Amino acid sequence: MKKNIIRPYGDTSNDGKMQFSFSLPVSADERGKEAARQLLLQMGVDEIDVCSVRDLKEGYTHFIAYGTTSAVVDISKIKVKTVDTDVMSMEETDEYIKENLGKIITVVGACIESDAHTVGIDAIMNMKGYNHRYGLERYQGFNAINLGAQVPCEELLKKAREEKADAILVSQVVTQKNIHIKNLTRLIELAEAEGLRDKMLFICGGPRLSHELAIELGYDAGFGTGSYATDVASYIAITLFEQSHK
Amino acid sequence: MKKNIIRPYGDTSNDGKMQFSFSLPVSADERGKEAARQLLLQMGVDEIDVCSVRDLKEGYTHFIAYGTTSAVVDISKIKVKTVDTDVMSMEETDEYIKENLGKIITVVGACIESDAHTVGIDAIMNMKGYNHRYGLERYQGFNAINLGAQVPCEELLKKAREEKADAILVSQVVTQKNIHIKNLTRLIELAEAEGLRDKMLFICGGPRLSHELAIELGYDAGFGTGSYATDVASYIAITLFEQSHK
Amino acid sequence: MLRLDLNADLVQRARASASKIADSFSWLFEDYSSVSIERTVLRLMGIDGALKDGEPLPNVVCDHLKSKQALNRGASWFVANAMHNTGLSAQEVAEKVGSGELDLTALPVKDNSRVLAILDKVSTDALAHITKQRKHRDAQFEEYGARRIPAIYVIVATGNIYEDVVQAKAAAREGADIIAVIRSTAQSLLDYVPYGATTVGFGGTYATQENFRIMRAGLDEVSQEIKRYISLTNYASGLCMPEIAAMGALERLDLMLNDAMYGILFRDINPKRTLLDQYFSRMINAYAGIEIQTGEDNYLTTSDAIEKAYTVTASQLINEQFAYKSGIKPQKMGLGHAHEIDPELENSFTFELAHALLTKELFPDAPVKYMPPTKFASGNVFKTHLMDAMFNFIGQLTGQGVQLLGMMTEAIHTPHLADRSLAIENAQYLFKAVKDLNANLCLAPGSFINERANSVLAEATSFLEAVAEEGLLKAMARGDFADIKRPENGGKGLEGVFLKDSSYINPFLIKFKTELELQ
Amino acid sequence: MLRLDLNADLVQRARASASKIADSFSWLFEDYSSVSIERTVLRLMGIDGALKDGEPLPNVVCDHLKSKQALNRGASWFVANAMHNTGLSAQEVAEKVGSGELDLTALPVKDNSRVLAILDKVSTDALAHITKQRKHRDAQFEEYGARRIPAIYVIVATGNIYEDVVQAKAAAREGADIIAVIRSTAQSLLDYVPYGATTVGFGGTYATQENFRIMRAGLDEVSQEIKRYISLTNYASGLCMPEIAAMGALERLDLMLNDAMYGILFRDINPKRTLLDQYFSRMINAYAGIEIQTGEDNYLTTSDAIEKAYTVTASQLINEQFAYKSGIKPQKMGLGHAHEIDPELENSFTFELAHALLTKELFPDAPVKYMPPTKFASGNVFKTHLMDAMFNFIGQLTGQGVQLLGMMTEAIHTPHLADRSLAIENAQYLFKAVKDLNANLCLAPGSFINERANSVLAEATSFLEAVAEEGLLKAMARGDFADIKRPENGGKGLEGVFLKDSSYINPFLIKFKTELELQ
Ligand code: B12
Ligand code: B12
Ligand SMILES: Cc1ncc(COP(=O)(O)O)c(C=O)c1O
Ligand SMILES: Cc1ncc(COP(=O)(O)O)c(C=O)c1O
Repeated sequence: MKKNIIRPYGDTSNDGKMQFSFSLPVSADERGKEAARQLLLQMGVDEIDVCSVRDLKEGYTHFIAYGTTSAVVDISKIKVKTVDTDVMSMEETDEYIKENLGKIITVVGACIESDAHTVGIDAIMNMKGYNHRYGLERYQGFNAINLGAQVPCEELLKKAREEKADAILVSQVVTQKNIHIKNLTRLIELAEAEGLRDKMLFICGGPRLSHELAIELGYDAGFGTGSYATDVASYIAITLFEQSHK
Repeated sequence: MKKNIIRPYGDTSNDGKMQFSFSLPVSADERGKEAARQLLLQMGVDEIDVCSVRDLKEGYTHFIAYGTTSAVVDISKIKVKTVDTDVMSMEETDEYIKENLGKIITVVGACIESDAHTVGIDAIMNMKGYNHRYGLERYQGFNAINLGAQVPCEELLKKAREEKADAILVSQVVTQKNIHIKNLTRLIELAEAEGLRDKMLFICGGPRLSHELAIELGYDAGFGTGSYATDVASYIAITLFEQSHK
Repeated sequence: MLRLDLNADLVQRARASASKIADSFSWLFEDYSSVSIERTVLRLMGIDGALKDGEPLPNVVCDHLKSKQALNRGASWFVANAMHNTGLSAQEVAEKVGSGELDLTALPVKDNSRVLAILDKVSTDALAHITKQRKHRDAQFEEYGARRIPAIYVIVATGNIYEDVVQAKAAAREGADIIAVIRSTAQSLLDYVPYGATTVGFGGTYATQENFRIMRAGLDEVSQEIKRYISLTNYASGLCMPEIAAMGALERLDLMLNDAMYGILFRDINPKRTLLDQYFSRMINAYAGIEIQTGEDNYLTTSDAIEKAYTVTASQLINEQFAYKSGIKPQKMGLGHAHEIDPELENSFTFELAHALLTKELFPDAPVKYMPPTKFASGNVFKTHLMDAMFNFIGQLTGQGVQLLGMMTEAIHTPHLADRSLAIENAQYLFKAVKDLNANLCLAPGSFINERANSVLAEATSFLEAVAEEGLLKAMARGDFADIKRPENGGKGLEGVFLKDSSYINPFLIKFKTELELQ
Repeated sequence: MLRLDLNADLVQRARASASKIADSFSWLFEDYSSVSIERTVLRLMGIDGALKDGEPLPNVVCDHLKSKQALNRGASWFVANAMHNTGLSAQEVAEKVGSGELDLTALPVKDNSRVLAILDKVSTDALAHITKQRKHRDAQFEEYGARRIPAIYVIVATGNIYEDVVQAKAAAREGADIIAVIRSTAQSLLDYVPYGATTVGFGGTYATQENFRIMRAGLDEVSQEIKRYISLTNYASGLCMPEIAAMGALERLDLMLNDAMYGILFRDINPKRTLLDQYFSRMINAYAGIEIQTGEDNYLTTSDAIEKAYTVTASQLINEQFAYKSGIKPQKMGLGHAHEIDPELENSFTFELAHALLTKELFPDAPVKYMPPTKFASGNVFKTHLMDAMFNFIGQLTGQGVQLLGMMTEAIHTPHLADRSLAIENAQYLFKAVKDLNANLCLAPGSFINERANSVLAEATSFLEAVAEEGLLKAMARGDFADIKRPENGGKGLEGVFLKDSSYINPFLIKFKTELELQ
């Protein structure tokens, strides 16, 4: 195989070994096991070993299986959208803002709609920060307004308009039935309708979010698990500076 | 969806939810994560959530992911080959043999070639048996000869010929690099060359074996995890009787 | 036996302060009622259903009275008076109010003693039904045997009550003792309880009376088959706390999430509204024989489990005292505790063991509700499964009352069918493995565990003493709890709290007080 | 501290019987040698390599002498004599034997004292190299710090030495302290050691000197980078037991699977051949500072862990006494023990804790080799992961020396890269979580744990007394061990055992005895 073509690795290069776990509405017997095997076959999996068959009752059965996938990935073709601005420390960012923007950046943040998981947005915004990295409230260059939990989109936009915000920070943690996609889309659509979309940066975050997805949803940037205020602050400062020089 | 068309079940009927775990020769970063996603995409998986990215060092990364498969199984089309003879208790089998065959059945068993895992074959053959079910040695209708571990195919066939065996029992537990397939195939080929194949039943067993696979390899029957002497003894007795009446 | 040597003086002081804190709310409990309490009364009188636009009749009636400035007399009196005037049932009265045909405040007071008699009859009927449900539960436990300790508690949270039932039944068959139907996000901030069977919730399923009924029926079916009584639980919490308690009492739920301060701190519900509502809702629970469960775990989802361990202890003691005020017996106080310790911490197990023993020994009769790791659960399901195993180990070792099983997918999604099954397998394996381990062990003299437990107790004691001194409302306003500031008159729902008239009547409150022997 | 109260009388009696058992083999150890011992001597003299058809030169030389009925004098003497006659090196001599150019028995005995001098020089050189390796190891531990307790031990078993190195390095970086390269199936029954780097093994990779070298180099590289000395281990076991011990000593392996009875019971190797080979191989290990590890776990893969717990204890005591005979110090006796308890058993953890404490207290200085659940591992990887966690819990709690990490895929395949990583994560989490837990605990008076440990000890004592009475060979023939009958003259390899001549010489044996201060 070509060097850029890769497959999963078990114990021999490119052996394609993967583990699967799933439930099917079948009985916990040879027929059920065969259904599990058929499913994997259809997914391009070979040398299938359905090694665990657990009766979940009520007509369902849980399967654990190992197998060899025929899928390959050409890593030379992988393109990922990532936030590529440099990451600066709090002091550096404050210095950068002072020198390049000469103003205090206002950001308004919230967990929107039904979401009440504030720990993530607090980690970015609150004084205390997260994992020994201070939040935006502690930055001299930022005026950070955190509206907290379950804020309706309308309210967030209203506040952003009032405060003449440079950026909006939205957190979405609950993702069941893609509620986060719905909520984030709603916010952007309202912002467009109100003519706010281009007046400020729209940034979202949450454990199931990526920059890629954020862009797709019409945001300027997205931050996932393990983000820090330093990432977000640097991104905002640098992007605002660059925009002002376009 | 039609009733016979099924998909995996997470928390909503046919939602297609599955869990995956695999390693790739990529870095533990957004690029690597995207490679993992691409792999799953190619396998027909959608709504992919790569929820764990663990650096395995030496250039490998481990991924855990959840996603929605587009694969479906038509359960009305599932055919499995299973050993379908009735399962009788030891006493019933002995009685059956006395009445229908009027002779003692001789079986010769072994773990062949490099395999030394005798616990499985012992479970079937030894006096003591397994999980409170006695082994063939305890049956009055059986003359059970257990050759034990690491028996060359030639030796097993020689013994079977000498003893005029009615059935050969082979165990294969080690499966790395499909060594079990190689060994089992070798035995059948030798038996055919020696003209023994049709003189006796060829039965194999082991945790990674199924009746299906056994048939494919040219055996009469195969027994996997959770088989007991009762299953095997009943199968042998009934099959021998049926064969003698064809 | 693992036994702490707790400083008895601290225990006594801590309890005294908690008691003082609870005692200081008699003005609120005696003189005030709330819209939710009134709606509860209406529900208990038999009013159910909703208008076409979804507005539940209890809200319709209550709002009607409120708009007429008549609520201070208590909603029940007006309905009973209308029943007397019209000869209709409470439900029919409510429907007429809903259709605008009836103005409850416009009816004459023909004979107040007849009105009171109606109230007596209606409330006696309701309580008889609740008593029947309680006796049924008791009989079931009698027949099938008591719940295991710790009991296996799992959640279902598909958002669709019918899927929930499938998952709940499967879990019961696999060994679950208690099924919790998690509520849809943000239901706690709704000032009404949705009506009917629901199939669209996010992160959970709406708590409605019909959903309660559907799930109860499903579980009753399995209970019979597997000869084990499967308990059902939900959330008497949020702006409708007492209403949901009443629904649970009527539909034979067996436990209820019901915390004295959770709504204030974590949902920004007004402090007075919350404390008042919990007072009445707990009476309902007490009367119905429902085990309450408190929400101390929530402190640790946002604060550090070591640093803020004392807040758990303090809150347990406060919850205990408030529970006593509503007639709940220790055997029904599922005080909360959580295994939210950082797995990266050295001796995390040892710390947790100290905390778990502390809870157990402070409340020896309480079926402590022990919550699993959530905060440090990650997308690495294998690791999370191990953390859950340590949690199960400690639950069994220290004999906690109810083990809320952790799921290996905690950080990813609400549980899939297989996740729950693997969680039950995890618990069953651990429970069995360490079944009688405790009897084999004792604490070494001068052990860190004993020291740690006493130091948490000491911190809790000083904290409670300070709060008792200052007053709970002031302490909350200052951010003493969970670092969150909750001013006395802030938060949602204050407008629903009102001063009772001298003519105010709530027949249930009166009967509960008598039956539960509260002064 | 968890401390058993072991019956001292039983301990003393059990040890005395084990010692009597080991003592009874002086006739074998003094008067006999084996083809494998002779091949070992040849290897230590520097003979390596193989013929075109793969036959290793040590075998060629040995078989040559055997065919000439000359082996009873010891292979080393003939080679040294040939060196003296031809001026060639040992290797060159062997090559000439291989090509058929040289008949070792046809050479004249010119000057026996010169031959002995050559033997002295060659053996001194070999031992100097081994000593250098030992000192290097010691220096590395000195520099980077001692191994953690329990040490993290993982296997690699891809069948391909180059893949093995990748997996081993990754494991080391993730926290492994010891890497075991599992052997290909059935290597133990080969009466030769394959030559060169190998890439095709089943269920493991062939033990060859070149493979040892390749892996050692890989691990040395990582050791330096991560500043932790990574130990390497393999199997000095089977028909080539002492040869592999020698290879390990030369290539700086740090531990060796090396059991006195495993080959007899589990590989049907002749009892005399095995016992004799282990005697010499252990001297090599002792001299090289290599920690031996014994195979008691194997009893429990076929017998019940509760019922046959005493066989583990008995075997540990026998292994200990045989090890003393070869000059091994307790600090290098990695006696075996295994967590093979049925997870369905009530109190499985408690039973296992009793057994683990028993091993630990009987052999307080031994770096006990603690084996993971294998027999009850199933295809349910999530469950197996939990069983491994309990195993890791007990390993840390009781301070076992070496933790052979269990893999969640134990029942499925030899470990994949991620399996091993998750196993290390499991161990690291548990080790950290219960780090100092032991110091917090003590056993309750009259605990089941103490009772259980003493009853296993009592069973082991009677068993050992009976075996000592009857003789180990007779007991084995009767099937007293692992229910397997192994007659004294049955099994593989008996033809390789021979009575030594009075002229027999083995310079290494002599030097080991002196240096290790064995009578
Ligand atoms: C703590 C917690 C709670 C707390 C929240 C307290 C609070 N004030 O936030 C409480 C107990 C209240 C709670 C309640 C519920 N929860 Co909750 N909860 C969690 C838990 C355990 C941890 C989340 C957390 O705090 N993570 C730590 C933070 C720091 O990480 P983070 O959010 O990912 O944030 C980081 C990044 O994502 C990023 N980021 C996040 N937001 C933003 C925003 C911006 C602008 C930027 C730049 C970056 C950024 O930066 C942060 C720092 O690195 C998770 C499970 C888990 N282990 O993940 C469940 C979880 C999130 N909860 C869940 C659910 C369903 C609920 C409930 C709906 C359950 C119910 N029905 O009762 C309720 C209701 C909440 C509601 N209305 O939204 C589900 C969501 C399932 C899903 N995928 O849809 C989870 C996954 C648990 C589960 N498996 O069921 N929960
Ligand atoms: C016990 C054991 C051993 C013991 C074997 C003792 C003995 N006398 O058998 C010892 C310690 C010696 C051993 C050694 C090795 N083992 Co091993 N061993 C196991 C273990 C832990 C359990 C196997 C077992 O006894 N199962 C219980 C029996 C009852 O189940 P069973 O074999 O499936 O049999 C049932 C059915 O399959 C069926 N059946 C089986 N055979 C037959 C035959 C017939 C005719 C019929 C009808 C039915 C039947 O009926 C039985 C009863 O229901 C497994 C891991 C695991 N948990 O499965 C590894 C395992 C099988 N071993 C393995 C390996 C690699 C080895 C070694 C090669 C390692 C090494 N390099 O040193 C060695 C060498 C052995 C060799 N030469 O073959 C691998 C195999 C990997 C693979 N898939 O290729 C496993 C899976 C462990 C692992 N993950 O690495 N092993
Ligand atoms: C006491 C209590 N009430 C209610 C809830 C449920 O949350 P919500 O208020 O979103 O319904 C919880 C959840 O943890 C709780 O602990
Ligand atoms: C002492 C001992 N030697 C050797 C082995 C390896 O097995 P084999 O004899 O197949 O090489 C083991 C495996 O468990 C063992 O315990």
